[in-house]
Amino acid sequence: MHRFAKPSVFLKLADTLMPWMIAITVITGGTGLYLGLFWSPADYQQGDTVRIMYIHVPTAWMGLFCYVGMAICGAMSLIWKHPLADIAARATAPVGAMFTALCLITGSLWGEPMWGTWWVWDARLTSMLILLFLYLGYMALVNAFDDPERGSKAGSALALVGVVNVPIVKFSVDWWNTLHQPASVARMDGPSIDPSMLWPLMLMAVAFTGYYFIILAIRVRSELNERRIRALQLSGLFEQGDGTTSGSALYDQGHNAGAGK
Amino acid sequence: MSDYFMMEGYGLYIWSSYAITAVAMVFLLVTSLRGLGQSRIELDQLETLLKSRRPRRSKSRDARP
Amino acid sequence: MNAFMAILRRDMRLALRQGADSVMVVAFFIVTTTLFPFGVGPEANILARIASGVIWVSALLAAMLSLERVFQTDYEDGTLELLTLSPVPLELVVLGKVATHWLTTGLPLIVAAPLMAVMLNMSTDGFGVLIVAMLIGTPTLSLIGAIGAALILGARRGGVLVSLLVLPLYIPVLIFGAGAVEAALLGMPVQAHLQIMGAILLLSLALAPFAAAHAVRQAVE
Amino acid sequence: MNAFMAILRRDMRLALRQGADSVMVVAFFIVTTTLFPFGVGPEANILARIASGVIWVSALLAAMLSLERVFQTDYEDGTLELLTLSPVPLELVVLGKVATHWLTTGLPLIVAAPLMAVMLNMSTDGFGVLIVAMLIGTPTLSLIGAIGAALILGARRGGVLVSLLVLPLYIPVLIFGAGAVEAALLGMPVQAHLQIMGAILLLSLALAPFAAAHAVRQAVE
Amino acid sequence: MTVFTGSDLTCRRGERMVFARLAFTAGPGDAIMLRGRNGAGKSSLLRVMAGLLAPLHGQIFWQGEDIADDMAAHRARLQYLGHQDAVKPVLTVWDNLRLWAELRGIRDVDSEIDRALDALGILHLANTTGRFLSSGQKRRTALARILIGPAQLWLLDEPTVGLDRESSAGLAGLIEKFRGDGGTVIYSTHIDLDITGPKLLDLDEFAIPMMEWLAGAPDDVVPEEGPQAIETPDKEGVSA
Amino acid sequence: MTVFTGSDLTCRRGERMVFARLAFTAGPGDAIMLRGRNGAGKSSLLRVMAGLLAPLHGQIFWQGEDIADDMAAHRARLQYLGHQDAVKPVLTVWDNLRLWAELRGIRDVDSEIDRALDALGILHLANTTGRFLSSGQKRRTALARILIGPAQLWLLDEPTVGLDRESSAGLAGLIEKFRGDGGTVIYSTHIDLDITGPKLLDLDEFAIPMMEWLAGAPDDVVPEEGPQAIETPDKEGVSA
Ligand code: HEM
Ligand SMILES: Nc1ncnc2c1ncn2[C@@H]1O[C@H](COP(=O)(O)OP(=O)(O)OP(=O)(O)O)[C@@H](O)[C@H]1O
Ligand SMILES: Nc1ncnc2c1ncn2[C@@H]1O[C@H](COP(=O)(O)OP(=O)(O)OP(=O)(O)O)[C@@H](O)[C@H]1O
Ligand SMILES: [Mg+2]
Ligand SMILES: [Mg+2]
Repeated sequence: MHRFAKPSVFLKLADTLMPWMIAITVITGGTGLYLGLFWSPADYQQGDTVRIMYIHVPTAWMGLFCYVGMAICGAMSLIWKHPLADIAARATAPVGAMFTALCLITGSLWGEPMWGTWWVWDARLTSMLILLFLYLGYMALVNAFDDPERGSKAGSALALVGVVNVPIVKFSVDWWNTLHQPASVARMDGPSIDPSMLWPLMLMAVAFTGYYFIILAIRVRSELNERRIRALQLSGLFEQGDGTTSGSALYDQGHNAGAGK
Repeated sequence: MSDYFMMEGYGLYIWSSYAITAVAMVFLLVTSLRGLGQSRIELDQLETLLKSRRPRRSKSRDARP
Repeated sequence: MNAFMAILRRDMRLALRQGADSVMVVAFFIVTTTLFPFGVGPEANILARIASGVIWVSALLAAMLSLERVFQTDYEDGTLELLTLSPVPLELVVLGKVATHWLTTGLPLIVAAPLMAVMLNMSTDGFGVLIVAMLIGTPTLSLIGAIGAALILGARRGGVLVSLLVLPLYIPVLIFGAGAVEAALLGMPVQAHLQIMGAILLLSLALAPFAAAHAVRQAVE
Repeated sequence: MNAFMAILRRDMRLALRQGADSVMVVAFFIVTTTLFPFGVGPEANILARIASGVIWVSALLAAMLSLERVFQTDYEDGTLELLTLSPVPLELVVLGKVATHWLTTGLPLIVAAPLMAVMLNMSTDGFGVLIVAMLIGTPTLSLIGAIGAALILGARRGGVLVSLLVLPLYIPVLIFGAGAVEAALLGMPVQAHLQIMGAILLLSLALAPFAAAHAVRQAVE
Repeated sequence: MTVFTGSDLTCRRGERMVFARLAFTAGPGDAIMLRGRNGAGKSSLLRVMAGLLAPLHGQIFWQGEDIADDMAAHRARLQYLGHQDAVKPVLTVWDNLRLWAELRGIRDVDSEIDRALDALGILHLANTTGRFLSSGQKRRTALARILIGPAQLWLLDEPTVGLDRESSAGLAGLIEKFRGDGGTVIYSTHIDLDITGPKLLDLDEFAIPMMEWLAGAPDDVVPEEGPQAIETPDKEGVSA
Repeated sequence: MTVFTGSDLTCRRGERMVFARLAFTAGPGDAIMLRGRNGAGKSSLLRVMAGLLAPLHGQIFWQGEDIADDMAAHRARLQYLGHQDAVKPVLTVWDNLRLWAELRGIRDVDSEIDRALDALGILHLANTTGRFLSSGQKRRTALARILIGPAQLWLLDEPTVGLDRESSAGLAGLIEKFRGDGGTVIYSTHIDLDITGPKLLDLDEFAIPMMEWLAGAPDDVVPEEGPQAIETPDKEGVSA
């Protein structure tokens, strides 16, 4: 496990997979958009607004998926103590937060014409809002430390703890006395969804997943770069601009001990 | 055609949700790529500096007891 | 167990010596609750309607506000690393600190809550359930809060950060706590609410000491 | 004036560098506001009724939470005593810090408030007045808060203490701020409310810098 | 006889390599004195020895057993004194020590604490509140803590800071007594402490030329295997 | 010629009398070195001289004028260095100094800061963030601050803390230069700094035997006139 997750191995793997991921994302995204916007029919009850579903639902799924991914990374960091797991969790958070926010926004944009209101305190909606808060808390925690490694470790622990909340909030739908989802949603929940709608939905979901992995690869790579840059800068080797060094400056340089304390 | 874009009067909702999603995704992609590019440039600079410094440094290190 | 009592005893002594710790938490609770009649207006029926929610939210905020120092001072003066190095399991130490937090925060809040309920015109039917719900709910707040307090050790701006981490995790307690009181006021059965709160308490009792101890170990590295 | 700008510039740079300072305040504001629907229940009309009060109380709490560090970090690392020793009047320095607090706290809250108003089902009639009232009210919060923040320098457990000192002083702002929005929602004139808020602002603008500077001088002794 | 050994120890803090390939051995009655510039890694090494900090690479053994395998046993046998005194300002000296006595499961807490206070010459301060202690008195309270309960290993990080000449000599006496009873002491200090024949361990020798580490492992930003590419010869450290 | 004098100074901190009946005089070009045990009151005296702390009793004069009468003028003429460095971890060295230059109304901020940094040998660190400075580098940043803007009086509280030998010598040179330009320097230190002919002021001599003070004035816990009951002879301190 350790050996496999070595940064260099990961980077090589990411390099070989990258073109494929881009291809899949572009193709599925393009077809999904075409099918969703032109090919699929308007819903007989919701009319054309149903087209919002092709992004609303995949973003919702991605928001949940990314959080679970983060928690899995947290567990891996806890069990195997591998720094790459922390970095991956750290790179996942902004993507997940973005998808969660997009789900909330598109949901609101769908809610206004369908329910006549931007927002209701319905269990499903609020659970999504809490998920966004969990993401924001994670990102705030990770960035609150001077030592980024320590931030990532604390973040992984939080992600793991926070995942307990996800099912709890989701099940609260049964106990929380609430206005329930209007029938228009419940109707769609059934397995009776038409293939003409299912196809673009699935294609968009695949495209979003591909997008997530692309961003993940990019961000992990730049985080690894950042770490090496920090190590180089902390070495104190590059502090003076030109070659003229005073004696004391020379003493400071190049030693691991220069900057601390 | 414009009927199509009107989407039975719901065009504004539909198109703005698509647009917001597209903008957000492109924004995240661009900032991630830019971060990667910048880190690469900076790393390259430091790396070349490191190479150029190396011989001189090890000499001065030897000079010290 | 001996270690647990030792920590509890010392921390309680510290809290009492450090002067009016729980008094301040209660005062914050009262002041926050009192803000609502000013903000919402004095209509008795509106206040009564929102009373249980306001009391729970204020209790959450008050418990949260005192979280920061569960580990912080011990972290800053080096006690925490010595506790990590002591032969007793760190989980027990954490549990001792959680117990102190509850005794100095949760318990006083429970005492003050009925007073605020009267001020907010809550019907007396709900009082019993309010107290029982808080008895089950506030230990959960302390337990979950300890995780947050341990995670922010060494972070910049711990105070605001801990609220961001902990408040979302508090929401289930809030929902069922306020729900139980609401149900009691409407004359409906409250059993289910309280049982779920009990389940959450047991879950956090099982998880929180380990999670917090893990975070503490990371912090003293 | 030069000194004021120097302080403002440095503190803003500090706040921005220190990472997402105002983001956190806004997050706290949003999370706190969100707690109420959980506590009170989701009925739209109840929420709409208490919306302005909840928003104001949350804004008060958010502003207060970030108060502690207006002077605290400068006090702890010795900057504050050097500022006291610098040739510019300390009152100007205090004013610079108040301005920074407002820019990093009050202003972001004003931006976030309408969002929360939407989520709490407040009628859009009140939005304009809400923003105007917050524009007048939040600087007052920063000014009054600075006195509290200066008074608690060096005290243990600043966080809870500052809330106790400051929240009662915030109540007038709360009453008239929430009152103005309420009035606007009922279609009544809001002039009077806003004028009183303006008067409070001017009064605290005249008094707060001197009071806070005095407290700072005592603290660095 | 050696009971406490470490081999091939490499330590990284933050992004910074502190020391590499460090080895040490100590037996009962031995004292090791850590030396080095500020930031050379003395405190880091002591923390590694205490098990507070996991080394990036290398192991530490107590009687042939890796301490990481049984941390509880290691903790029970060691007493650690850090840079910080951990004296609570609102508790009396006596109350401050009581927690540590209770956590070590001492039966006769009272007499044990009194004995420790007496050894440090601060018995008269037993009922003084921490806030009113001078820095030297605080340090002595912290030192009293390590006398409470049985121990086989003392890890002392600059124990003499803040002590006046007399108390320094007293501390040296305590250390000698502990060594006489078969204890092992490892301490760091900038000034000389009057200890007979300590082994010297100069942390500066194990400093990693950052330069070469960085040049040697360009891809290994998060090195798993330690900095293999370093050309510094394997240092032997002190040996019994 | 003497410009800076103090007479009959008594200082109380908290419930504790720190020193009493202290007097000093200094002229342009003079240096006074404060000595004494930890807690003898060196820092307290420097704070009294800076006007941060009001003495319980006694006055301080600058050219015959009580400094308490015109604090603004006193502040404009002095530069103070405390125990703390006041270096913000998130700002660069340059940005850290900029505030102080701006507050002193320096016109050419850039060159003034560069000059100060150069004098301390940390010009190459100008763009380094405070967090990554070693303690010595932090101290030098704090010392650079006192070079910014004109001043007539330097009050330095243990300026050599954290400085290596070389930088200490450099600091001594800066102090000599300042004295040569007619400045007055008052500093406290535990180690010797290479200053030519400083006057010595030993704070231990002015310490109040707490016992006697309490015994002598049983109900005068806040003495108005200073501790009259003490039998220590009236010390003269240093005189020009
Ligand atoms: C801000 C408002 C909204 C939020 C936060 C939201 C959230 C969510 C979430 C989290 C899911 C995924 C649930 C799962 O996979 O278990 C979902 C699915 C869905 N939402 Fe929304 N939603 C919102 C508004 C709406 C509106 C207004 C409609 C339509 C009237 C709608 C229709 C749907 C549909 C049809 C699904 C797919 C259900 C399925 O078959 O799994 N949503 N939404
Ligand atoms: N928590 C930390 N995170 C990152 N780096 C650290 C941390 N603590 C110390 N360092 C760095 O590790 C190096 C070694 O520090 P350490 O405290 O071990 O030095 P030391 O030899 O004890 O110095 P001193 O004599 O000043 O006590 C220093 O360069 C320091 O900057
Ligand atoms: N803020 C304070 N409140 C009360 N007492 C104080 C305060 N600061 C210092 N003291 C006390 O005043 C006395 C003198 O302290 P001061 O800091 O002046 O000593 P010092 O000579 O500078 O010592 P050091 O060499 O340790 O710096 C000490 O006994 C100390 O306990
Ligand atoms: Mg050290
Ligand atoms: Mg001093």
